[in-house]
Amino acid sequence: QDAPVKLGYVSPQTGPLAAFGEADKFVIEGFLATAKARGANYEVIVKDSQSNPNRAAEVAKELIVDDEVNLVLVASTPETTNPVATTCEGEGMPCISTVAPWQPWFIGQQGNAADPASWKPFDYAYHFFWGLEDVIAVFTNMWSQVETNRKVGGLFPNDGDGNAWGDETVGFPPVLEKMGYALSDPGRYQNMTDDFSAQINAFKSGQCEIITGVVIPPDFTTFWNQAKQQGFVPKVASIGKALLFPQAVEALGKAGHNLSSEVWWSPSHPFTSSLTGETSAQVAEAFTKATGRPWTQPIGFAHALFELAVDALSRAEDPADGDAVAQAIAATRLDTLVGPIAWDGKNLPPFAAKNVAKTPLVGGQWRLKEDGGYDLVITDNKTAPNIPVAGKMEAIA
Amino acid sequence: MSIAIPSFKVETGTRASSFSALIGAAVLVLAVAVPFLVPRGAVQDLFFILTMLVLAQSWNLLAGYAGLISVGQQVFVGFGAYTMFGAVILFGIDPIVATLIAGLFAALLAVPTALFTFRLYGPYFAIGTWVVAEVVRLLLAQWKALGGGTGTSLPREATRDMAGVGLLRDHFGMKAAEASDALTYWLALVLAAATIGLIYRLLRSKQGLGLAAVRDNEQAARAVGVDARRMKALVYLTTAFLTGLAGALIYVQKARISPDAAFSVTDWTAYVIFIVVIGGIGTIEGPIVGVILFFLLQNLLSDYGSWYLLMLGLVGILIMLFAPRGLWGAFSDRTGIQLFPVRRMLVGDPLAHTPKGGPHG
Amino acid sequence: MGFIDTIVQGVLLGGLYALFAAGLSLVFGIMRLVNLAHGDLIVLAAFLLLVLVTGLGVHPFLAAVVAAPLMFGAGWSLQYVLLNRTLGKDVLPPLLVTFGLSIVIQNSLLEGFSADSRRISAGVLETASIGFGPVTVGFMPLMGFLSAVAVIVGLNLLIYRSAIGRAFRATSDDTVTAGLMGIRPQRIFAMATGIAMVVVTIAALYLGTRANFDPTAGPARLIYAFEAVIIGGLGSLWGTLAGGVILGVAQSLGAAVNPEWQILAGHLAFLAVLLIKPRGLFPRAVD
Amino acid sequence: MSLLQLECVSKRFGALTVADEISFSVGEGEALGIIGPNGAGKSTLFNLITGNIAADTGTIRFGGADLTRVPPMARCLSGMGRTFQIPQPFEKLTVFENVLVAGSFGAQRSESGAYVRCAGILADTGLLDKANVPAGGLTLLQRKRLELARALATEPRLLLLDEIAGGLTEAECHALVATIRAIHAKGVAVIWIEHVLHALTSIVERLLVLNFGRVIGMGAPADIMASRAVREIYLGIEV
Amino acid sequence: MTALLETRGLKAFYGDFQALFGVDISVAEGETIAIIGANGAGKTTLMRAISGVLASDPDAILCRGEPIGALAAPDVLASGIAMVPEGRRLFPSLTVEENLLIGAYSRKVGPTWTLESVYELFPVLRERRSNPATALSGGQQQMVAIGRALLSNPDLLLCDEISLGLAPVVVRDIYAAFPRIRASGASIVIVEQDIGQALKVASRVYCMMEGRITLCGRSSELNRDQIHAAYFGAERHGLH
Ligand SMILES: Nc1ncnc2c1ncn2[C@@H]1O[C@H](COP(=O)(O)OP(=O)(O)OP(=O)(O)O)[C@@H](O)[C@H]1O
Ligand SMILES: Nc1ncnc2c1ncn2[C@@H]1O[C@H](COP(=O)(O)OP(=O)(O)OP(=O)(O)O)[C@@H](O)[C@H]1O
Ligand SMILES: CC(C)C[C@H](N)C(=O)O
Ligand SMILES: [Mg+2]
Ligand SMILES: [Mg+2]
Repeated sequence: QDAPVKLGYVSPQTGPLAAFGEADKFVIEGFLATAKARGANYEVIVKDSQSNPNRAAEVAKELIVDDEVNLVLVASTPETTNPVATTCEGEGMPCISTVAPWQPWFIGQQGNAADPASWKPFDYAYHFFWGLEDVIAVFTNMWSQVETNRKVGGLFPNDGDGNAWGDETVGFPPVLEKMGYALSDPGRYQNMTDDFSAQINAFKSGQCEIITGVVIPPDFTTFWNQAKQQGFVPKVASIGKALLFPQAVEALGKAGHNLSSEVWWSPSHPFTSSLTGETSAQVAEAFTKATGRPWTQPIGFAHALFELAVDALSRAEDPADGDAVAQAIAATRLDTLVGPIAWDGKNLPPFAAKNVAKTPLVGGQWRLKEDGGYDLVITDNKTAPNIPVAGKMEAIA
Repeated sequence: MSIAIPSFKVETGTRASSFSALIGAAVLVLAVAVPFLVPRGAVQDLFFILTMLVLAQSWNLLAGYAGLISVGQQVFVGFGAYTMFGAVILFGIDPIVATLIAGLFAALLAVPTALFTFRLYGPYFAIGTWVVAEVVRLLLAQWKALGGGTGTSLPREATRDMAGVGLLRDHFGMKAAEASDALTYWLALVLAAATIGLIYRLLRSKQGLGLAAVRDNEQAARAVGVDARRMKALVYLTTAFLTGLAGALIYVQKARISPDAAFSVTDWTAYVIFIVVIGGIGTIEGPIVGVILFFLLQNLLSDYGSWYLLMLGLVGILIMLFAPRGLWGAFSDRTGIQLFPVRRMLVGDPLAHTPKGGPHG
Repeated sequence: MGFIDTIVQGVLLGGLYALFAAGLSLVFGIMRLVNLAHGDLIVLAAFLLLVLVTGLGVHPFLAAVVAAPLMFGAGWSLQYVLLNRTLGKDVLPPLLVTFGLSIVIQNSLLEGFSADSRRISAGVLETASIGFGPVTVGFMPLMGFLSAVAVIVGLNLLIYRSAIGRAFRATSDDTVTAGLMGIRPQRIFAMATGIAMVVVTIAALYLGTRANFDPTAGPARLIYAFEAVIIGGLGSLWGTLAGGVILGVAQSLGAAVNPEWQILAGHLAFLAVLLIKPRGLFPRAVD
Repeated sequence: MSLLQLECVSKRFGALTVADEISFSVGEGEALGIIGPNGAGKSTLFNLITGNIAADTGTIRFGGADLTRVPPMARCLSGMGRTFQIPQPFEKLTVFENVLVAGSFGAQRSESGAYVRCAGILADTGLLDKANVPAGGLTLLQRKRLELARALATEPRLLLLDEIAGGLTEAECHALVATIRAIHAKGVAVIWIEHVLHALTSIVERLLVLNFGRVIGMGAPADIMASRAVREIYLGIEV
Repeated sequence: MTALLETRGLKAFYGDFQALFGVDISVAEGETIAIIGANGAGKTTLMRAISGVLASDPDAILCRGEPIGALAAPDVLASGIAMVPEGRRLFPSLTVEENLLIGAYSRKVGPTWTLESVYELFPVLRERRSNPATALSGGQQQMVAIGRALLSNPDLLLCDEISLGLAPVVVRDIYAAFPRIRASGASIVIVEQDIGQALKVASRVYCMMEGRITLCGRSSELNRDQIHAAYFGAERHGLH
């Protein structure tokens, strides 16, 4: 028997971003079972970034130097994907990355983010996800369904996502301005902060009826509770990252009703797995059955990572040769659980064309169920009409 | 009244020390050859040991010899590292040159921080240094060109084209990543050897004698004409320089920086204190013993994740309770062996006996 | 109005910091012990509360009542068995031992609870608020501030009006002579740490209900606690409250300018105070 | 011209006045003794002179220069050598190194340039056989000798001695007096606080009596010892 | 009858340094004795060893025949031996009254001495009761130190150099309180530099030199030459 093909997998399984890694075990076990059934010998070495970028870089190095993996897979937030991708790039190790908007991923890895002339493409690091242009479109489409004064409060932390989303040139501010929204952005705050009074104050005095931003899950709970305490209730709150997960919304009790979020994968996404042939709905159902928990968005993307890995490694001339594997990745044309993926530069500026592939994005709203649980209802699909909507936007009571 | 002064001379060496000089030279030669002998993972481990040793020797100089207990040394690690990143990314300077610049900048930073912290004593000093480090961390977290709060990575070309990497690649057929590991390792080796040499020289000089006096009893030292303030400032600047160099070098190898990591009080000060105190504060041997123990513990237990750190904490507590002068201190007290003697022995005719001496400090 | 609101929120935040700091101040004041594990002990108490709240299903306030004696016992034993052995002329042993303790607590919590961030749910109180004219004040933050004042008043009464308080101060002045007066310093110290842990439990209650915490959240609290203690002057409890409030107000003023300045502003206020008064606002005569 | 001159020097610790408008002067090469009850402020007066404690008011001149605000280190370099009543050795350094610190820094010499003198001083003070022992291991008497040795090593013009003769045997006391006399004979001025009066009076030319921080008597030893105040306050002898 | 306090071959060390070389003393119930000796003779060391501050052999110190040498200071106090330490050692952060009350922290039953009776003994303290202890004059501080020890209702009061640094008239005031203390039933050991004073209040005197007892006798039977010899060694000069 041949030596197994080794895949390294890095994600935040504990720490403030732990919700992103919740489905990893399920996905990986499923993958290994499928691979075995197909007679392929794969080994997955899983590393936990603990939601810490430095630890992410460390474990990536371990995967490369000590475990000598063939390919590194990494998911969930620039805090995890960037250090891992950069390490792989430096070590000449192919890497597929996902679940981070492509701007913070690509630009965030450039030595000098402020100078586009200096940006360089990567030889080994490949990424698939949507971009800020998509989430901005989704959010504003959702907002336009609700009657508001078009005054928006922004919550952007001093991290990879926050700096990109709040960026004066590539982020929300220029687009919102062009579309006639007034953005009040008090400035970048530290993650895991104890106190959002300053932001709440600023939003109050800016008479904001819409709140947006990209907040780590624990921080949004703190913000939302303090906002209630201080008597601030907007009509719409569309928040990236924090509102992806049912637990985070449930933690708010009834106060989670009608909060809105971007949706990058759901059981109603009309795609099937190239590995197992399952539909999105089937995968989500299997997850709930196996774990007893509601489906979450990262399931689809974690699954797609392994689809891509198998596809690329099987096409590579020599799975042990980094350059060959990288070449195979670049040539990918695969229909995955999250949609068709090809690094062909479609809908992307030239500088990112080589390393980024885009997937579709829609918007949704959390609706309180009778039993106290929440449903994520897709409320806007202008950006991807092939994904069906299930309701209309409602204002927060 | 004057008694005839006997013929005598002053010696600082011991038999153990000349023996250890030999061993030291042998170890050094062996260490130089390491990148050709062991796998990359081991080279990286040794790099880690050597840089931690530099940090530990510096902190030991500060706390063990000048009595300045700082919990803010991470400021020099972080500032040095950020200086290096800035020089490489924004000015395209070679990382090795940038490392030297980083050392100088760290020493420069020590001037304003000393002006402030030297007004404080005891716990005020300790906490003051920590807060200063936090301030610098938060300021650098605003530096968007270097990634702000998330941090950034060294461009791949920077380490790949570092002076010497090409040479290693061409002559020894190393891969670029391997070559840059070897290179940073050698630099760390040079830095560690130079740090120990420098500190040893300082301690054997008149200034070192004055420093020991200040540490033992500042009031009495001032009363016999030692300029305690100048002495401490000198040490503070020196350690800032060495710490900054080590910090920059560590981050050349890590190739990725963020404010939280570069200014981590745990990684760059607490572990360093741990190393020094466990090994034996106030001796040159102590940090060496400490760093080796630290590394062994890490390697033995690193597969156990947080258990490893838990054990580390327990070992620290136990050693402090049962061998408060550290492992080397306990060993040296018992055997009288010193590898780096700094004691001035008055020897000569009327002084035929050589009393047993504890380690210096 | 915005300005007043900022100040009010800052003062309330300061109350939380004063709670973090009060136990540290007590322990330092009585035995010159710089406890680097203080922040981790707060987090430990928060996890204890979390376990009680989720395990017994009780309200956090009730959980705190249950946790307080447990924490007292833990503090008492910790001091009696471990920390007492490190006290002396040399400042390094307690520093290193409490640092070791901090690592042990953090990593035990990591093993037991993983790195996930947690929160103690206070039910409807969490979002309850009270209006004072133009400013709306959260119920929990207000309770936190009032608890801080109550803790400081209580500790002051204990220290300045009771026999055990006299023994605390006497032991703090001179352990040998205190021994001659029939006081057992070891027990007095254990008692002090026990009481500090009760304060820690109260601090944990408000930490855990206000925002999120995880096993490594301790050191960040520790630095605020230290700053509050040192701004006020080592050993002065009212000074500690003042220090906490200065820190809280500085942070919220800084945040009002730009959230990037929130924490920085607190540190800068600390440095400014020390620049003017190197021994804090209310230093005591002998240290 | 006087070597050391104090004018109206006062110092209070809270409510306690430990130096109350003290004025006196010591000439070049003179020897002055200071006596007084415990807690009278004798050691404090030394600390004021050497700068370890800052005076509240008054001026201190040494060799013509005003040193009132000058730090201890500079006062040492300008020629003041002192012993501490409670010996303050550098405990982790050897006896020889202790003296060497003073001999190189205080006397502003290179380290090796101070070797010979320092060894000589050790011989003079009877510490030569302890030269290589860490000072922390010395007995109290030896520590007191080390204080003297260290003060001498700074090559002072004015030597300030605080209770160095207590607890010596007769023979040791004689030897000590001889040593101090020899130093004095070389032109070094001496101020000596001492309760062992016969030793003190065998050297000093004048005695100063302190009580409650105040100078209550100054003059020739015989006169002072005969005075009623001293007999009452200090000697505790009923008259 | 067993003595109230007895030491047998008591030795004491500071690290490697031996300060006492086999000291034997005894104090009977109700007796007042004095211990004299030059600076550094070991008087304070003896007091510290008895009161439990310095460790010694269990059997080297007996209280009513019970070995107390191994007890810690609080336990020695509990067996009825209180100390007025050399240099007063008041607690600077406590007021006068609080300093006194500290003496009663672990008092024995049967309060012979109360705050009131101490104030009666030293009326000046009542006026200064809420002052910080360190704001008092040396003599007043000494009164606080004595009062503090009395409030534990001791059977034996150890007084180390209570007249040290005090003006003679203050010393007179303090010694004037002794009869009252004796009347309360306590025995007293005083350590005193002032030989005249010592001979006046004590019925017996021990003289110490270099960690040993060199002379012991009834005050009335000792003469100055004997004492001088014991004080300084035979070949030494006395003070005049
Ligand atoms: N730093 C200080 N703070 C407060 N009080 C002090 C300080 N230093 C000394 N004192 C007090 O000042 C007084 C004088 O002390 P000093 O040591 O000068 O006496 P002395 O005359 O040398 O006595 P002795 O003969 O016992 O050595 C004493 O009451 C002492 O307690
Ligand atoms: N803490 C200590 N460490 C080391 N040696 C000490 C210590 N305290 C006292 N000694 C030594 O022990 C011996 C006896 O000292 P002790 O204080 O008992 O004398 P004393 O008779 O009370 O003298 P005094 O009249 O000065 O009070 C002296 O040689 C002294 O130097
Ligand atoms: C992982 C996240 C950074 C991805 C993106 N911010 C989102 O909200 O979906
Ligand atoms: Mg004195
Ligand atoms: Mg004494």
